Amino acid sequence: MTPAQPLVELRDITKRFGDVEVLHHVSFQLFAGEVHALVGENGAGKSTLVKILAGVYAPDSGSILLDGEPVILHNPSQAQRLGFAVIHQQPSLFPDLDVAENIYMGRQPLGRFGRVDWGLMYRETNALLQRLDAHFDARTPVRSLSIADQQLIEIAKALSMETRLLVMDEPTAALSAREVEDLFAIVRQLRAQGVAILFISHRFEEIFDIADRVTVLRDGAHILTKPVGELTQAETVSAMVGREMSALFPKQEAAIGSVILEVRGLTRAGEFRDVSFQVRQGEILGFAGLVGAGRTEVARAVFGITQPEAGTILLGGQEVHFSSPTEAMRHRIAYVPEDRYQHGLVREFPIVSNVTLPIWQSLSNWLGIIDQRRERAIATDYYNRLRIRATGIGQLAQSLSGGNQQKVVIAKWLATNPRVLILDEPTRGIDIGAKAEVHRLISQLATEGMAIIMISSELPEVLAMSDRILAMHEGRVTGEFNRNEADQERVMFAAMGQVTDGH
Amino acid sequence: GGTAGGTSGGKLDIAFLPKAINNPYFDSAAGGAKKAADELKGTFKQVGPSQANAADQVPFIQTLTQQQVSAIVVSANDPNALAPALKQAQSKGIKVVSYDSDVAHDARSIFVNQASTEDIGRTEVQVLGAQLNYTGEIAILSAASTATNQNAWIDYMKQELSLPKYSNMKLVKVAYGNDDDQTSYNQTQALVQAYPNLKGIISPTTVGIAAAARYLEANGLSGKIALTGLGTPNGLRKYVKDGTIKQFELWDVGHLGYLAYYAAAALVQGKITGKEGDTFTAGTLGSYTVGKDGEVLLGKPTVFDSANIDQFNF
Amino acid sequence: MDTETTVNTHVTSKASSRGLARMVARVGQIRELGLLAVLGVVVAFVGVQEPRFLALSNIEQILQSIAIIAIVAVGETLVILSRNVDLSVGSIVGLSAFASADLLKGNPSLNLWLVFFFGCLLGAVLGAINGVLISYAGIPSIVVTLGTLNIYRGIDFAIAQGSQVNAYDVPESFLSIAANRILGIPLLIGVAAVIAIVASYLLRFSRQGRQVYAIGSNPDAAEIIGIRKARIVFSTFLLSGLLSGLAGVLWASRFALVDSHAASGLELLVIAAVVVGGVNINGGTGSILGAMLGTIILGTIQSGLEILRFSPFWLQAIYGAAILIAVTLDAVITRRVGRLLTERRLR
Amino acid sequence: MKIVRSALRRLDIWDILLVALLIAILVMGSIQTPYFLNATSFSLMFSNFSEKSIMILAMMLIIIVGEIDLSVASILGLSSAILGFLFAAGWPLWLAMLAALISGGLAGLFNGLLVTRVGLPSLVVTLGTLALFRGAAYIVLGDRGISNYPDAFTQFGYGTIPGTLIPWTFLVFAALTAIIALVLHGSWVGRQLYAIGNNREAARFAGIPVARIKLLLFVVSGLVAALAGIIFTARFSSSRADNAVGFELDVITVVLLGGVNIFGGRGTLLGVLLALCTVGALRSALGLADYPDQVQSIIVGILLIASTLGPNLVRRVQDAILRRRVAPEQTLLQRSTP
Ligand SMILES: Nc1ncnc2c1ncn2[C@@H]1O[C@H](COP(=O)(O)OP(=O)(O)OP(=O)(O)O)[C@@H](O)[C@H]1O
Ligand SMILES: Nc1ncnc2c1ncn2[C@@H]1O[C@H](COP(=O)(O)OP(=O)(O)OP(=O)(O)O)[C@@H](O)[C@H]1O
Ligand SMILES: [Mg+2]
Ligand SMILES: [Mg+2]
Repeated sequence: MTPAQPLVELRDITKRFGDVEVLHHVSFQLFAGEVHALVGENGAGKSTLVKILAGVYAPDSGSILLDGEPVILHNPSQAQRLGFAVIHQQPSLFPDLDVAENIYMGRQPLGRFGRVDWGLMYRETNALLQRLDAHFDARTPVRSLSIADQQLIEIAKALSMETRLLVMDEPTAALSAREVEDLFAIVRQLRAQGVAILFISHRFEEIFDIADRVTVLRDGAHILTKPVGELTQAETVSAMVGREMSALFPKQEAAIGSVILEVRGLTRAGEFRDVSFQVRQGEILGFAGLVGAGRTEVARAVFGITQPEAGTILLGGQEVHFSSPTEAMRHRIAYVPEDRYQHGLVREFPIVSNVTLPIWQSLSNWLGIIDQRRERAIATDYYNRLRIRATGIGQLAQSLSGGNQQKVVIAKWLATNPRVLILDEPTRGIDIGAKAEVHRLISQLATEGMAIIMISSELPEVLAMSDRILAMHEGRVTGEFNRNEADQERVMFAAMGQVTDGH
Repeated sequence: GGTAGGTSGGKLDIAFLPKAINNPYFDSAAGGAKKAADELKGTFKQVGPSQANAADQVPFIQTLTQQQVSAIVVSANDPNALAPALKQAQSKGIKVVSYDSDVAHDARSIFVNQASTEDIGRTEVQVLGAQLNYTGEIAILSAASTATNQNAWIDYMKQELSLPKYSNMKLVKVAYGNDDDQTSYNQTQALVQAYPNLKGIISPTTVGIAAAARYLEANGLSGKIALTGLGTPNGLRKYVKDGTIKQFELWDVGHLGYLAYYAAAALVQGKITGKEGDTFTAGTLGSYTVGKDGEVLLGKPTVFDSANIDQFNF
Repeated sequence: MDTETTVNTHVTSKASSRGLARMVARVGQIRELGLLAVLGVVVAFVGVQEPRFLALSNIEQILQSIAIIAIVAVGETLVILSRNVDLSVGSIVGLSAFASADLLKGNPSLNLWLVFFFGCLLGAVLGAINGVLISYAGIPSIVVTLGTLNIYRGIDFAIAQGSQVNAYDVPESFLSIAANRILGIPLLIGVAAVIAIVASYLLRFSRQGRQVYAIGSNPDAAEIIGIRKARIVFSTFLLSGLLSGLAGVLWASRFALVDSHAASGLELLVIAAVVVGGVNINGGTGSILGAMLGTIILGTIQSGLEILRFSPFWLQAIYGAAILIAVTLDAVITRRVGRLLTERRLR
Repeated sequence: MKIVRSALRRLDIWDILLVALLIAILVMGSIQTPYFLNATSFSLMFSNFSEKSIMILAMMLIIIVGEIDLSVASILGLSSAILGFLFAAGWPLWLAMLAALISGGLAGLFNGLLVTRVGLPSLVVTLGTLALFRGAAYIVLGDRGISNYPDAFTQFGYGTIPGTLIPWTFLVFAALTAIIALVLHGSWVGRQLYAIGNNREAARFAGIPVARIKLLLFVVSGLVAALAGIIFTARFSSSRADNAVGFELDVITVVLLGGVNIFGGRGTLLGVLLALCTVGALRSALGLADYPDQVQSIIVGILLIASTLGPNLVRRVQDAILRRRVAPEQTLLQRSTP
């Protein structure tokens, strides 16, 4: 099935950032008409490799061969001209512009006198969007689209080019199961047309579903490349982490106590309506739903970022109103946001200040001077407990890999010693090892008596971790299930909008 | 003030501090002062801020004080703001003379006045009145609304206008062009638009009158709206020749600088103290007497018109 | 001051219909309609009390008085759209005005085209200096242009040395340029209009023009997809300088009296006009048409206040209030529309 | 002591360059003119920066949280006008001063509300209030100038502490500096300011009351500007509507020169103080050597550009030699620029 000549070959690619070498002599080949999965832990160097293929970074040594000829990618447009289409981990879109322009920016079709042919651009875009089964049209401003829709635009962008190599860096992280299916249909189509596809994901179901071959990176080094048929999930995992991995979701049973947080009839126009639920001490309440179901919005309202228009929030039986996160925190509620880059981290601060960010005041004496020794002790404690991988607590947050960033964000909230912890997509974009650690942590916290709300779009995760599951669809609660009565099908059914009576 | 004995060993190290440097008006005055310095074998220098601003003048006074110049000749952007700094200079034995725009009386020994304030204010109105047959609406285009000189002149203009012979003339507005060409130009335009019956404009500032003349000329209003005020012959030559302006006034600015230098020199050399009745000779200009409040008057301003304008070049 | 770049997803559209999307797409145009409405209100308000305000000659006068600002505002719009700011335009106008008038004073027989060429070239060079420091040395534009605001004005002072150029010093033909008419339209207005139309066209129909919006909307993404950000940002500063240089020559011709203070403080007027015109100070949204309307609105308010004979001491305060009201209204309306869309989403 | 040590640790490239520059100016100045290197000269040097120096401190805080206040000079003018108006109307001086301070605080509150409640960019808001507050000063005073303040008041503005050459106004500056040093570099409040400047949303999500802090800073900026207005009035014994026009650019220039990042999140008090000394010494030295104003403004403009360019260049050279870690944007920049 694979032709002798690789379409693209990476030879001995090495990349350093300052004195840290993040890729060491990485070599592997990509063939036309194959889907090649690239896996590895957070910080393994996957995105760095992608950026090298995209012409964003230049390798420090090594070469890239296209059809056997070495090519030097000076800049992104050159990579595009060679037929390399890249979907980056962070969507690189222009919120103020419409969909068509986002797809064709810099390559707009020109009419007479070199003038941008808007009509043609809109027609082509609409054709593309139709092919992707999108529900928005070419003139929609990107600002008004959800993250999933934005990902769709990135895909449309790749499809709009003369693509020989399609590189997708975690394209499914923000997609629902159905959207992933749509995407894979397109990927298969492209494969059939002879496009080489480099696919990055932390989800094994997806990898084993779509990939032909798998390459594993660990700490910047190439570990193996094998056809998917010759690998088991366990083998892949141990290649990634360098050791055997045990159970993925080590949920411990916790003693469930009295109701801490209760929400009654919470409503915010345009976001969610009539949402009611309770969380008890030691309980993990899972929020299932498709992306865009409004779970984040509920969490934001509970945390005081936005204010509900109707309904009440009760904490330990007392009605509370939060006009800001500060007040919610005073009642020992914590919220780990889904967008850690925007909402979770102060990127130019070191890990230590990020971890202690919400508790500075309590670390200070009467003059307001922070006790730096205690601060470091606390940060170091979480650094070790969460197994954050970095050069030390002094490393700047911006230079951490995605998974480690997420751990720092979680550490920050644990440092506030919350009673109620809301986790929004806590394992999105996190590698398998880190994920297991986060799960272990969550269930340990529950045994310590914390009430936990876990929002996740990964159904297996919700099913495995939760004591109780709430399904939401388009801003409404469409089902509630106990741990023993929940199964994939029933929860999915509810999340798709079929109201079921869980009890 | 100014009686403290000092280092007046005959050394003439006199510095001029105008409202702002890079201003043609003050550069003309500096020309006259330089001439006086040559005649007296003294030194002359001119320093100052680039924006006409009292706060920016103070550091220069302090610098000059530290440099121990023998006299400071200053044109004040604000009469009171400079007083503390000037008094300090005086206490170090430095003589202070004001010219063009006065400072608080106790902060200087002598004020060399270009022309009597009352005289300027009243003659402007008289000139315009004669051109308009004493009838019609008029406006004033001034410099900044806080400009000391202009406000003093405008006061006298209003007094003059209150005389019975001006009963058919009406001052409709005082506009402020901030001594900025664009603002003055736009303000002239605004005056013309807001007051369709406007017959005359007085602009007692060199930038203002030039901008007003430019507007009237460019919009075909020459001869329809009379314009007079204070301006430099070079700045207005074109407009006098094309009839936009019939007459305007100005003192000989070079003479002003010349006289101010001589007055400062006389103070430094101990020839006068600045009290009323002191007399001194100012080179080619002849002899001058210190008047009330230490004021020395340069003389009558020159009236320029098409007949004489080509005799002047400043 | 805002450096965030990630796509902000306030408004969602899981259940959006095509009509709704269309409506969102029209928001851009609604902005300009809103500006037109504001302009209409101002004109009507003043016109009712003082019908002379509506006379053609008066309107022409107003347009003339803002034409130079409008030309500079076109350049400033390009710069602001790319999420930068040019504070040095006033100094460039001043330096170009003095230098070209002085050149003509020294060589009265010089071809006038050459004088304009000289002014534009000078402006372009000054703008290019800004552009190099911003694009290729990586210094924030507000820092660079605050610096060159001082430097260019200092050079202006240094070469002027207190002299000024008077009407008498330059040929009549130069002075009459600003007052000339072509096809019945005053030249100044014509030039400003042509520049605005050309710039609008390029912003809408050239790839580079679209890339200006892309850079302002998300500079990092622009770089990742291979837009030559440095080159385009450089070009906007070059153009801003060039237009300021041209404006300087026109300034000299219109006011006929140039000293080293000419056009000082102009940058604030220009930025105010652009911002009132709905151009987002953080880049990415806005149009030349909007900026021109903003310029016209501020000019009209100013002129209206004058013609209604307001005390000069009230002018500045009202002017400031007008700027604040305009931008507040714009923000409130934009937010309302956004909110309306979210509410439509679910029900 | 701890603060001093941590401040010293914070010394970055630009701070070191500023120190070098300052020393160079002091040496050059004393060679060029004999009047430069003495106590009187330093006393006057500060005196001339009486108002700007305190406005610089407040502006630094505002810029660190990623905002800007262009209206400070207009607030100064407005408070000076109100002080003059009320004093001329027969109010006791202390009451008039109080009213001036309050007016400054209210003006700052107005800015702050428009920024935090309406959500407008501060650059735009304060551009508008730059005109509005100055206009208000004209409404209050018109073409009048109020002078003849009591001598003691003028003495406070212009005089020095008896027996020393220390201006009274220096005490105000020193007190404010001490407070800000403690707050900004020692306390959790200061850390919050940096957090806001670096990532406003993350700060808000972490429970930092971003809007309230910003509002407070604008009020502080207004109050400090009003205090500067009182000092200005005292120093020049004069209230006029056009007092201190254009100061805002000088104030911002010094703050940026001190290495404070215009986009917020970075900058130290030490850097700003060094910049203040440098600009003060430079102006004084050039003035005493009779260099005209325009030379000073050209040099300050060049320094401003150098304040970012210098460290950028030094860092690039360092990187090339040491291959030390770089920020992601810079990697891209390095590559995309030949
Ligand atoms: N611009 C940069 N400057 C310094 N270090 C960087 C930079 N970009 C990435 N790194 C470091 O390089 C390593 C690899 O990062 P990369 O983003 O490639 O990881 P990844 O495999 O994509 O991880 P994830 O699965 O979390 O996305 C990480 O340790 C990261 O901290
Ligand atoms: N950070 C944000 N700021 C503003 N709006 C947001 C943000 N995050 C999400 N939204 C908007 O709210 C809508 C619903 O939120 P979201 O898609 O996050 O739903 P959700 O149910 O929380 O799904 P998930 O958590 O799986 O992403 C989104 O489509 C988006 O438009
Ligand atoms: Mg990655
Ligand atoms: Mg969500």
